[in-house]
Amino acid sequence: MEINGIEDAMRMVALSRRKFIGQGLAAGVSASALGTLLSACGGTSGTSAGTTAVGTPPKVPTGTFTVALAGPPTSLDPGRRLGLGAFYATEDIYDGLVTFNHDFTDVVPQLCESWTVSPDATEWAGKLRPGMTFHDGTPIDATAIRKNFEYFLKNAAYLFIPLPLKKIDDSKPDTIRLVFQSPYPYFTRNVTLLKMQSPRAIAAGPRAIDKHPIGSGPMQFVSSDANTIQLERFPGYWNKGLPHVEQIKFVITSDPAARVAALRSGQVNLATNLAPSEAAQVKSDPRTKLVSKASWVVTTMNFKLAAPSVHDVRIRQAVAYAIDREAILKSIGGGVGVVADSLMPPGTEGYSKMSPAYAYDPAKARELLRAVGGPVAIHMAVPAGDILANFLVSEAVAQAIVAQLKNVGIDASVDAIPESQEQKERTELKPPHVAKLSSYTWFTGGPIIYGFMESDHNMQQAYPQQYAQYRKLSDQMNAEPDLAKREAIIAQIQQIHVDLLPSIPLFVMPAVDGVSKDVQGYVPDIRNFGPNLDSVYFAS
Amino acid sequence: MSVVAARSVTVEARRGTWRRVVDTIDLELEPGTVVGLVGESGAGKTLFTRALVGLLPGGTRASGTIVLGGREYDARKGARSALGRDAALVQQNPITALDPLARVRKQLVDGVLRLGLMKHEAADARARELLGRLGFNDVERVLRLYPHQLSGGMAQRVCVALALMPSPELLIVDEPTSALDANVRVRVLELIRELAIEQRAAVVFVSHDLSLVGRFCDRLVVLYAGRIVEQGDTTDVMGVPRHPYTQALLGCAVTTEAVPRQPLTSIAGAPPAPEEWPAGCVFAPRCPHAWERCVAERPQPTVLSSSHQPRDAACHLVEEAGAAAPRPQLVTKEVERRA
Amino acid sequence: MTAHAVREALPARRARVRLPFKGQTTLRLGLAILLAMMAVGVLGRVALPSADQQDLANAFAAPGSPGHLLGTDQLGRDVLAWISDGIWIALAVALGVVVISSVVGVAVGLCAGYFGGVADMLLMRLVDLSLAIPPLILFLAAAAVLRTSIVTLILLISAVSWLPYARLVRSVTLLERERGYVITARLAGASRTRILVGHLLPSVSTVVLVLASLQVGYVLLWESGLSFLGLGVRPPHHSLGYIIAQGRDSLQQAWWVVVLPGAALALLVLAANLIGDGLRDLIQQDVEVAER
Amino acid sequence: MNLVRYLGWRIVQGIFVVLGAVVVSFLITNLAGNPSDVIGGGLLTPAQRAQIGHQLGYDRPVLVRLGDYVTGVLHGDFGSSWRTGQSALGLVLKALPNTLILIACAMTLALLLAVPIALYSVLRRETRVDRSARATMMLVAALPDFWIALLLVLLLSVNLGALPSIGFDSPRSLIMPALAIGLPLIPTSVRLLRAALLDVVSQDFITTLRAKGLGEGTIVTRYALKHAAGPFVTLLAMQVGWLLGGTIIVEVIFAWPGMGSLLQDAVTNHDIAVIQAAVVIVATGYVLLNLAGDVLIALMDPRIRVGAR
Repeated sequence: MEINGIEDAMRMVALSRRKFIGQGLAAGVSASALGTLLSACGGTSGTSAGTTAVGTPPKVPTGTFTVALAGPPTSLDPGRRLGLGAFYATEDIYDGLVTFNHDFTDVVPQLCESWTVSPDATEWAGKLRPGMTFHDGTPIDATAIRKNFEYFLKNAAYLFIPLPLKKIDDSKPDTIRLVFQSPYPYFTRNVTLLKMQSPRAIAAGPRAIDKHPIGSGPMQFVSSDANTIQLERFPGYWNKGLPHVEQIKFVITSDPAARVAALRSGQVNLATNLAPSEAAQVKSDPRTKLVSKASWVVTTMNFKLAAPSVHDVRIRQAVAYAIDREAILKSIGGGVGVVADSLMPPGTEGYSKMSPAYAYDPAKARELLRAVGGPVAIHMAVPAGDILANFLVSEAVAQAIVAQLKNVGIDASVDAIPESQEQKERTELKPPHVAKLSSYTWFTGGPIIYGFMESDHNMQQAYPQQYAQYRKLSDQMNAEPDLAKREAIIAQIQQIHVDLLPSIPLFVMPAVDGVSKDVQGYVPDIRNFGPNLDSVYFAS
Repeated sequence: MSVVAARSVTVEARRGTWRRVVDTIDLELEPGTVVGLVGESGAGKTLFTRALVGLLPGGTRASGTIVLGGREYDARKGARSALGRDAALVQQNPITALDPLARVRKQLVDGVLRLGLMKHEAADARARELLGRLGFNDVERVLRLYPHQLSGGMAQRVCVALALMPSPELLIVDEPTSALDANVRVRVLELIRELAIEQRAAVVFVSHDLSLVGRFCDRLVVLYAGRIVEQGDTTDVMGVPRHPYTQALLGCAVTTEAVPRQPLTSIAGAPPAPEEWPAGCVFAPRCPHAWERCVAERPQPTVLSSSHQPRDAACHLVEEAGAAAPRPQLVTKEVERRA
Repeated sequence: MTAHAVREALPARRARVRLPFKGQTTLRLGLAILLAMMAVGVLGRVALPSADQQDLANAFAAPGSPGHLLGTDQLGRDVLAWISDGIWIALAVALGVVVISSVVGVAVGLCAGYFGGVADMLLMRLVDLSLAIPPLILFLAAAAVLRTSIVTLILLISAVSWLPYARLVRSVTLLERERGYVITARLAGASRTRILVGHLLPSVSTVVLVLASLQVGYVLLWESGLSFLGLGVRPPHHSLGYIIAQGRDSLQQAWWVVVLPGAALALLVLAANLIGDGLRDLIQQDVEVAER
Repeated sequence: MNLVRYLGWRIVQGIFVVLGAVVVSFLITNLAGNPSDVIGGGLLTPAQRAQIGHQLGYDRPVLVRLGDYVTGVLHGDFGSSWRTGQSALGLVLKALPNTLILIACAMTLALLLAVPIALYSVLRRETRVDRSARATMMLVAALPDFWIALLLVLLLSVNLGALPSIGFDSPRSLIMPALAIGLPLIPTSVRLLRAALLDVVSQDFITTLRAKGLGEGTIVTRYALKHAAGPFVTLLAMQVGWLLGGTIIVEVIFAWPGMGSLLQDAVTNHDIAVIQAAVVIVATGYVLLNLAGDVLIALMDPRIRVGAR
């Protein structure tokens, strides 16, 4: 990763308190992305597959949809956005070349109506829809897209995906042709993250973009101040019939309880990422309702592998056996969510159940600890402020785990540490905390580009041999065009993890959002990014 | 005839329960005379005078009647409504008794103006006159000064002027603080006396300094533990004290003249706190002459002469000895000088 | 019977010592609340399981449930057990802060008041400075470097709490140092230490006592507030502020996790304030009686 | 000392207080960490972080940085937020009015109740009215502010749906945060004012006023209040820094776009320029308020204004 210019680097931070990045970067590509797919799917970008759709959208867009935003966006620039706030606020301003459908089962066309790919997956060509313009009237052609890709490359530090471009070809105005240095079978899944903006905005520079972003999405930017961002419908949107609301307003509300209170008192129409207790409030309130969907987020307990106190794999296994995940899910999790049975959430490419499953077995845990001999102490950390409580990354869960570890004779304790301290400890060889409650977002619906997880760095230190093998497998996986073969490789990689246990998968919690009763057509974003609101409307 | 009278004035203080701290005092005051109210700390002299004008501190209450300016006041509220009209008060410390934020002129006139007793010009004139009478040469300048610019003696005189503004019938004067130079004190008190006589005000001078009282007062009232134990003309009381307490007080006054502020240290013991008052004579525990009757029975005032002014003492000894048996006593030089 | 015998027969004069709390409703009420809370603290320790004891199957039990008089939180921990521990923690922090800040404050205040000059100047500017910076900034910043523990919490709160003592003691010392007895002692050749410790220290002790008792309430609020923000006391120690923060998300579902510890905290603060107020009244009354 | 010299001296002192605040907070925040700890969301390698630290100048000795910072401030340059690139001073000045509005409302609310309560309590001192007023105040003072805020949200916003709980859209948004800040202020104000008033009414010159025949009501409301106002305002002005501390927690709970939220955010993100700018503004406000209080008192008090005889 390279930092371009110190000023941009300074702004590179997950400002939002609920970080979506998790610790590892995971992205994948759909198997079906090989070959010319998607070309058949024209027209609407994703049906409104919302679980709450009742009735029909109004003929004329009406109403203002207000969203409680967890944190201020670091930037409104698609090339430089980081953090939840930025993704939420820009999701409807920009369109990508392709996007996930609303159910996140497939990648569907957006600005491009079709793709062709070379057999070795190094060359991708997308055909643009005719007659589209950006909000400022600039036509969307291959040159505009090229400028965007050049801008992404310039801001490589902000990219979550690899972009090993050899050549960007815009010789045909209606086709953008991308040539990569190496096979890139994951391209379509990954490119869902890249959103296009007007070349004029790019020319005006980052400051201008943050002040007034110009995209081509269903909503266009109106104004923003320290606490609100105001969007309105873009009448020239290529996908006629969208959106269904006249305006979207984001109100920055960093406090989770305040977001729920605002939803219940009718000040906002949407509050996302509800913790179980908040969900219960929303559910019981006649003015609001819950919308939930299985997510791509796995809650884990990670270890600092190099730390002597947890370096012995038997200790980590004992911890895995000592945690009663069912009991925690039932009491703190409010009954939603499932016990994680893999490092990857169900529904992602390459998902397979892990073996052994490390089901709750305190006797086995004690046995392993006896085999290790001597006292075992684990001082763990949890992000302060319960900012990821919706994924059960919370103090309460940490304390429940501490109690369960004590139960098998581990001297456990927990600290809540602020984000900045967490960052520091990540690179420390001997941090005070040897384990951490955390969560991963598999936000491209599949594995792994750089490796599996943050534990890479860790693994390199503690288990250089396994790490080398693991790297090799990763490289193979990235270049393997065949899905079945790729899945086999992924299974091997997973087995390395399951055997070494650098992290213990705990839960897969659903995305649980609250909306006001009259909201229809809303679908939560299972990546824990910003949901696309183009299908949202108010029941009359 | 008397202009000011206190009838059966009793003051109680809350000490867990209500305790009497001033016990059924009757007192008549005449215009143009100065009455000295003498006693140790805690004898109730200050509380009694405050009860007269309704300025008792919190946690105390009074009963009885006060006659002032031809009106009767219930002692529960005292003659508070007569303050600033018929009654006035000069406090102990003249410097702190003045509002630090206001000029002398304003302080002198604002009372009578607010009460509507005088018009502006009249009030100004009266203020000038009084200050002049009190020995200020540069009245105009003084009127413009702030209290912190006054010396102790000046402030004392301003306070007196302030009290006399409405021509009160009753003037209560606390013994001036020792912060004042002794000579200044004497001069100011002389002036008060002159003015009081001139203005026909009845003055109550509260003190525990007998040497001062002897110089300025026409009559003396000796308080002990909330009761009048002896009263009479200054010459009589100081010349022929009948109550053992007065005797002790005078003895002390003479022997400790060098330290006038602590005249009573040579009486054995200390005055009893209200909750410790015995059933009999309150002075009995300290009295060198006490016998059974003193413990059992509270002495009533024995009238010693039938003159116009009361002359009595509350002591079984006096009662049994009869009015006619004066004991030879010390005569202070001050008394002689005054007489 | 002789006069002497009569004097003997009279009730003996007792020294001027009044029953300390007579007529002191405030003080008595405050002490009563405090003692009651401490009794809860003792009972909780003796009769209840540890506040750490979890029972996930019995989460959010309502008050009055069998075995859980005041209910349980989301981990099934007994709220009453937590409150009784919280009382001790709160009192321990308050005591620690009051002791440290009063000792430091008195020492600095005495020296500044007595010696004046540069020391005095520095103290007063320091007081200004501390008032000009919101203390929460200090706490937030400190939380980023220090590991939160009871000791660091006590030191942090003390760091902003000693100044009022210094200021008060300084002003009292300024008055006292001109009093006769101090001047006499100085003329008699008493050493500075002797004057400071032997003469001035006793004369400021009453005001310091009153200030300390009044400060306890603030310290209790600081402790709980910082623990609420996650910057103060946290498990394995049990703070009232911490459990309120934990119960906050489920306020609707289980009001008792927020309301009851909050009420216990308010009662503690109330007791401290009542005692402080009562003490001040007592001392003031003494002063008034002495003046009358 | 004449007034001009006195004020001059106070201004010099004030400048030192502000400078002191800059230095102290600079040292504390720099001790706590620097932006390279949080830049990059933790994705940077130690080498990259060190490089950023170097580029930002955080590898220089802290005193050198302090010197540069102070020089910058003296030239009006407070630096810019590393997160948004906006001027730190601009961010603070944008948030300041919101907090001032909030504090002003809370203060008005508190004073509207506190002044009559204090006056009445002093007029009826040591009566049942006074005692019950004091008891009530003591009870209110015992309630933790975050607890009040939570209960307010629960009662007024969620259950009754009556008031907006977040943000600052309409004047109605002010009600709950102002209550949460104002309520605990009432007992403080009553206590300070009552004590100041009692201190005044126990003085001899008040007895003199009584002896002049003035009624207790006139004395307390016209004379005593005037004398008590100075000490009261001074005491209150001295609480500004603390007051702001109290508003941080309430602002966060109610998502109030003020200094409190800004500071909390800046501290957690090590946005040192913003913290510094906020501290400078708060300290300056404190100094100015106290100076104003001093001037007011000086103008009122002839002992300072006129000087000794």
